[in-house]
Amino acid sequence: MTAATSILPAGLYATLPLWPLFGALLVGLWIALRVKPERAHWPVVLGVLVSAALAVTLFFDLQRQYAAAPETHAGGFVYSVYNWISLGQPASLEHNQWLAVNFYFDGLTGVMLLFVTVVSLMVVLYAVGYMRDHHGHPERGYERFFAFLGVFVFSMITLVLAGNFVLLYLGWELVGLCSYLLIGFYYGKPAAAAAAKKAFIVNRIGDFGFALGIFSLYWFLRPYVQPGENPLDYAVVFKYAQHLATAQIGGMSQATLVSLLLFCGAIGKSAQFPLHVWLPDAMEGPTPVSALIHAATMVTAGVYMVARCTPIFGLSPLALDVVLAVGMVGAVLTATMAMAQYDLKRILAYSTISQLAFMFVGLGCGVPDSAVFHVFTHAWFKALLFLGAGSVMHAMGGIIDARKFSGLRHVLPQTYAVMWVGCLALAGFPLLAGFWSKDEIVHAAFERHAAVGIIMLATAGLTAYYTFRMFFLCFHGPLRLPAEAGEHPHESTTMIRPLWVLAGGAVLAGYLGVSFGGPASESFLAIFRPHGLIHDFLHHSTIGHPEHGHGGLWLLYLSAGVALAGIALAWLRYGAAPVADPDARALGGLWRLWHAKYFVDEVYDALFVRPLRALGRLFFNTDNYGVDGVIWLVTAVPRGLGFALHYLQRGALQAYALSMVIGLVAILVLWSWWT
Amino acid sequence: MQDPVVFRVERILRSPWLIFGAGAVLAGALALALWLLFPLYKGLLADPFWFPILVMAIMLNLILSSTAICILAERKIAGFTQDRFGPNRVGFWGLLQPLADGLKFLLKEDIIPTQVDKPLFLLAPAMALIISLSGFAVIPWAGEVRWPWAPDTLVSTQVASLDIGVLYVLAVASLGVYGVVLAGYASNNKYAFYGGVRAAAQMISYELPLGLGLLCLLLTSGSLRLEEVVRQQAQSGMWYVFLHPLPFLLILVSSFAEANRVPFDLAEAEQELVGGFHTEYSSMKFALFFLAEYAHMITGSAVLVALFCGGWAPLPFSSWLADSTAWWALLIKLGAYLAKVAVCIGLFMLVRWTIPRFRFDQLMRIAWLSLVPVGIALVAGTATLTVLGLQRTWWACLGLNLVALLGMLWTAARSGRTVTGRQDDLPDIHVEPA
Amino acid sequence: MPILLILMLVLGAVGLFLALPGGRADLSRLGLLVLAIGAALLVAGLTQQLAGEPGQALFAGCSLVALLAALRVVTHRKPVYSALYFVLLVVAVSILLVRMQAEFVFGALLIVYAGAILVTYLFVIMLAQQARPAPYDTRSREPLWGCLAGFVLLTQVAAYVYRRPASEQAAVLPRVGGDAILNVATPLLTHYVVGLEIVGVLLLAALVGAIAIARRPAATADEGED
Amino acid sequence: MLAAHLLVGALLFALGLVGFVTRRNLIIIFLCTEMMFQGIILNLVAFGRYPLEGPPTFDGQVFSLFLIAVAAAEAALGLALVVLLYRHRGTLDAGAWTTLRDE
Repeated sequence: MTAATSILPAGLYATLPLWPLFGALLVGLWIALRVKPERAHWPVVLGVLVSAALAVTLFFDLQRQYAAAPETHAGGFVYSVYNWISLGQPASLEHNQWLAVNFYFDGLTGVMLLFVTVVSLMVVLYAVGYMRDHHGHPERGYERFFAFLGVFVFSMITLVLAGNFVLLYLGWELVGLCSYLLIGFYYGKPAAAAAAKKAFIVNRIGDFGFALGIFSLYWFLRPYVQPGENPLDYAVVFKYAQHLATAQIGGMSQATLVSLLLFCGAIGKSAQFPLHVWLPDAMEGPTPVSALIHAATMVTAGVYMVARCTPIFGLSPLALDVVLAVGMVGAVLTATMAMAQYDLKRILAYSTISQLAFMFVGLGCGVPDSAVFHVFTHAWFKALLFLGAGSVMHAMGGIIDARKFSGLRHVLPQTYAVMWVGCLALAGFPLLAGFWSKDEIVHAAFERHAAVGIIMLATAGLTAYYTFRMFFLCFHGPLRLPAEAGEHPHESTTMIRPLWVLAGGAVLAGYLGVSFGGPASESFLAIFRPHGLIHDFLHHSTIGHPEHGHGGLWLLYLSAGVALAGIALAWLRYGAAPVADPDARALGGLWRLWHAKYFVDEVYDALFVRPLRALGRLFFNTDNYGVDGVIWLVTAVPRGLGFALHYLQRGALQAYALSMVIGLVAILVLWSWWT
Repeated sequence: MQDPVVFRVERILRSPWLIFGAGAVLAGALALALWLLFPLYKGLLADPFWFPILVMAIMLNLILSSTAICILAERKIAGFTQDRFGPNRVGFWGLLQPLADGLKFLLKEDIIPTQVDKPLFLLAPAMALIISLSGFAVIPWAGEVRWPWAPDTLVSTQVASLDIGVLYVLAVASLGVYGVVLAGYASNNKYAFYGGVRAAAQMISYELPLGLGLLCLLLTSGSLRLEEVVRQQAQSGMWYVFLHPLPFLLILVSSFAEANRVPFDLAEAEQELVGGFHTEYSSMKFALFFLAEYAHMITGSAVLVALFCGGWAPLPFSSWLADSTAWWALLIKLGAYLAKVAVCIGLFMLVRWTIPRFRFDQLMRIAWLSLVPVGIALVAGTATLTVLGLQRTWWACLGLNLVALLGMLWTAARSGRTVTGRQDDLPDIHVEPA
Repeated sequence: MPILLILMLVLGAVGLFLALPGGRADLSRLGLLVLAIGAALLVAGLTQQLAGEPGQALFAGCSLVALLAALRVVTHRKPVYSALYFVLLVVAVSILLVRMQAEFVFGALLIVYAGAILVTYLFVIMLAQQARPAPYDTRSREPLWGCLAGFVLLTQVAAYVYRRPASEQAAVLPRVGGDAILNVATPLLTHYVVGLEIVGVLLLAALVGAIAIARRPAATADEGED
Repeated sequence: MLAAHLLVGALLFALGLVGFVTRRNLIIIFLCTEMMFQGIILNLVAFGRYPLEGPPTFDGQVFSLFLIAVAAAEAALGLALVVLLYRHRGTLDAGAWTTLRDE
């Protein structure tokens, strides 16, 4: 399909990533020119706004195009900006393979961009209020923060729009970098610096696998591609992907190897089970960052990537099983960890990991469109929850521990309201966004295997429980405030406004995934059929169109019931926001295990960090005493000589000059005698 | 009570008839002498070799005598500015005042203080005058002329036609400091010494904007020959001041500083340094300094006119007389040149009596924080235009100047303080106990 | 010629030894006289070699002035005079350059040396002016060895210069045509453009360095010994 | 001719050298280095004007321009150092600075 039928020229869509970057650069210029920091957010806000407008237009544009030609499954269009890296031999430049900077516009891109840009816009607007003190003065580094945000949005859009794996990798690394910069935004705080470092290093481990995956993809596909085709371009990869299923390497199919390597990257970026440790620590960053990067956008990159690579993953049942297993384990583990935390943002962080694991379960069950749908809905309410937590934190003077306060509904009524919506959506309360998408994944899990389905259903129940545990602890019960909150804690209007928009998203986003109609006689829910617009839309993208029927109504009722049960249980145990945690007493050792996050960090410390540090010390000592000692011995000779000769130096400049002149003259005389 | 004899003499001297009559008689006598002696120097005129020497002689005399007129003009302008008459006692309208001044200088006692460094003390005024006069050598007074007595040759009304004309001007200007510095040093007087030191710092500083402004012009003209620069302007009618107003201002300001004129006459600031570098000088040696200052001013004006105001070109935006080599054209061109120089000198004098003197740190700030950056920006911009081939396109040049001006104003507005700085910006003075 | 040359060099070396500060005043004056005579003879001899070329008188005069000025730079007891004689030297050398049709270098030399560098020297000399002649200006260090080294160096150079038979030396050259500026600018901006850039960087570095040095506060000024 | 100019240049250079070695005043020492530069410039230009073979070239003039630039750099730095040293000790005697340490 060509861009000729689109509303806006394709070239304009291709500028999507650039606006926030311009904004960020402009902020940099402002910093250099020392423009007042109070206004430094404007370039980025405008840049993201333009991008969001373009993304929304793009979404409906693509949807219109697909609706116009439902039979063409080759989705969207590709816009090649310029040739970037030559892959061929320099000698044969004419039939060279060029790695282009090309952008891939299809259903998946459209959905991703829609929430990435709009949520980013909300977060940026929120940050305008958040990054200020109580008097409205911007805090230190305000401009830097917005510049980073701009670069981040640029990177994320690049990642999503990338039309080949190298550009994808570029965006992938750029978001990693931005995450590093933003987590470490308060670099003066040791915890923040350490968290930034941790996030970066853990991500590097995943990215190493990801890079290997890209290399092997290139290596495996090179024999098949025709001249002029770029072996890393999505279209080319998916065209020849079939070859990977048959070719064997090391006892498995090439498709399996590639998928597993690529999945490493996804594990790192989306903080899945073995590499999940960075995400909770990343909460050291400013809350808008947590909302933007660690809930709504960056961490979804892994899901996006696996969804994008469905044509490869689909070729390898083993890889899909691994994805499913990792997702399941992660979902359960992190949900249980979330149950035993008090730090508001950490609970949300674990919840994010758990929800991402849900998406991976969806991917592993072969329903990438459901997974992407969950990404889409999740972005709205998780951003909402994080920003709500940020609002609490802002009002409480930086205190985020749920034990230190309660009954905040009296002082933060608007936050309370939006948090209600967010929590309900996360818990899977019927008819809200989370309900629809989660239900689809649970349904796919049941189709896969009953056990998987039950586990996911149970996890959904846990989700509802811990979400409302947190909620009640904060907002219900008697009003208790920490000392840091000051006299009159209040919520900022600038911050609340974006929250309402996101709350709207949390309510309504799910309806993009359902279609109305159906026999009204059956029941109330039957008028909604899952697999609505967004699924049709995604079917046209490179995800392909997985075969699955729509969920039975019984499952909708069941999951609604589980969610309500979780909420009710939380109300019973925490509705009064007790000071002593009833769970801690009831569960005992298990609770402590959860509270300690299964000792994963400690295990890593013992397994990797300490041996490496010991090795480093060994090397250091070898270098410091062994190698340097030898060098010291070598230097001792000239030093001794110098000590012996230094009596020749009188220090008088002209004496040196005279001796130089005499030497020169002597050489001249000798030379003239010689010749 | 006035002596009646003196009164009578004064009345006679003040009569316009006497002045103009004597002038007419002198001029007639000169013309008669020239006419009568024509056979004697006819041979010389036919040989173009003598022409530069003739030009040198005529112009040197013209300039040296016009300094006298300049002094009168200066005092008249001062009077005009301060709403008084100025000299009006000696001769009609004070026209004989220069004669009286010169006589006064000659007749005063010539004092050489005992503790001075005598050779340098004597050398300094001579050096000042010589250097300020040597700039004349390259000024193309009236273009080329077909000499009536040697019709086959085109001669240039220029003492020396150098490939490096502008460079020569710059070199001579850069030597101009020695007179002042030596006077200051040799006088063995604290005030004079301060004057000399100030002059040295000032001249070095202001040579930079001068050079930068000249560079802009040279990039445009593409030639260092002054006569070539003038010819270009005369033929296109587009004087370079219209293309490069900012470099023109740059050079104008710098030549104020180089000539040690108000508002840059820190070297002889009466209020601070008694008389500055010439405190110890008297009589004719002082007059030489005086003369040197005016000669410097005239040279500077002449160079400025040649470079920016079309030199001998009589009219702007027209190429009238640009290619004419007739003898009558020569007279018109010379007249135009001298008129422009006169206007320029008038400007110098008006500025002197209008603008107060800068403080020394202000002077330095103007040079280093304002003129030099602007000059560098202009040179870079003009170089870019030259590369683009736009260096003689009026809109490009004026656009560049406008951009530079706006940049300057914007920076000034942003910094929120005057370029010359405030009293608060001065470093604290620590006076150590003796 | 070489014998005469060496004789004059000997004369010059002795004169210089006498004239350098530190000795008796009358001997110093004698030394200067000897030096002047030697320089005049030498220049006369050198000028003879320019036979057939125009501007011999210019060469003779300028080189004599240059040499005498250089001698006074080295021997004068007052730094101000040294600097002024150096100005004279620069002017003389630059006129010699004009004679060799190096007009641009002439201008550059005058502007940079006489106009900028020497003024700065004068400035510094004035700043560091002493009430009485400083002891270090009235005595010189190792004048004998210095003069001897200079003398031997000169004899070697002269011997090498005059080793070439006169017939091999190039004949009188015609005036070089073309614009003086273009002649220099063309190789400078084409062949030597990298060098030009490097020199620009060097100047910038020197500028930065000079400012960095000069800006250092004079906090240690009171540590001066006397 | 070449030889005459070379000799004048050599004389200037040698005088500068002698002055550099014998005079004690730091400023004069610097002046003497500048004098050596003068001799070299003279030589370079002479070599260009009277080449041993072929037509006159302008490379010597180019080099002398480089030399002038170097001399300017040297003068700027050297004089700045001299001023600094003078501020420290109040003397221009080169012999006053026999150690490179800042005491």
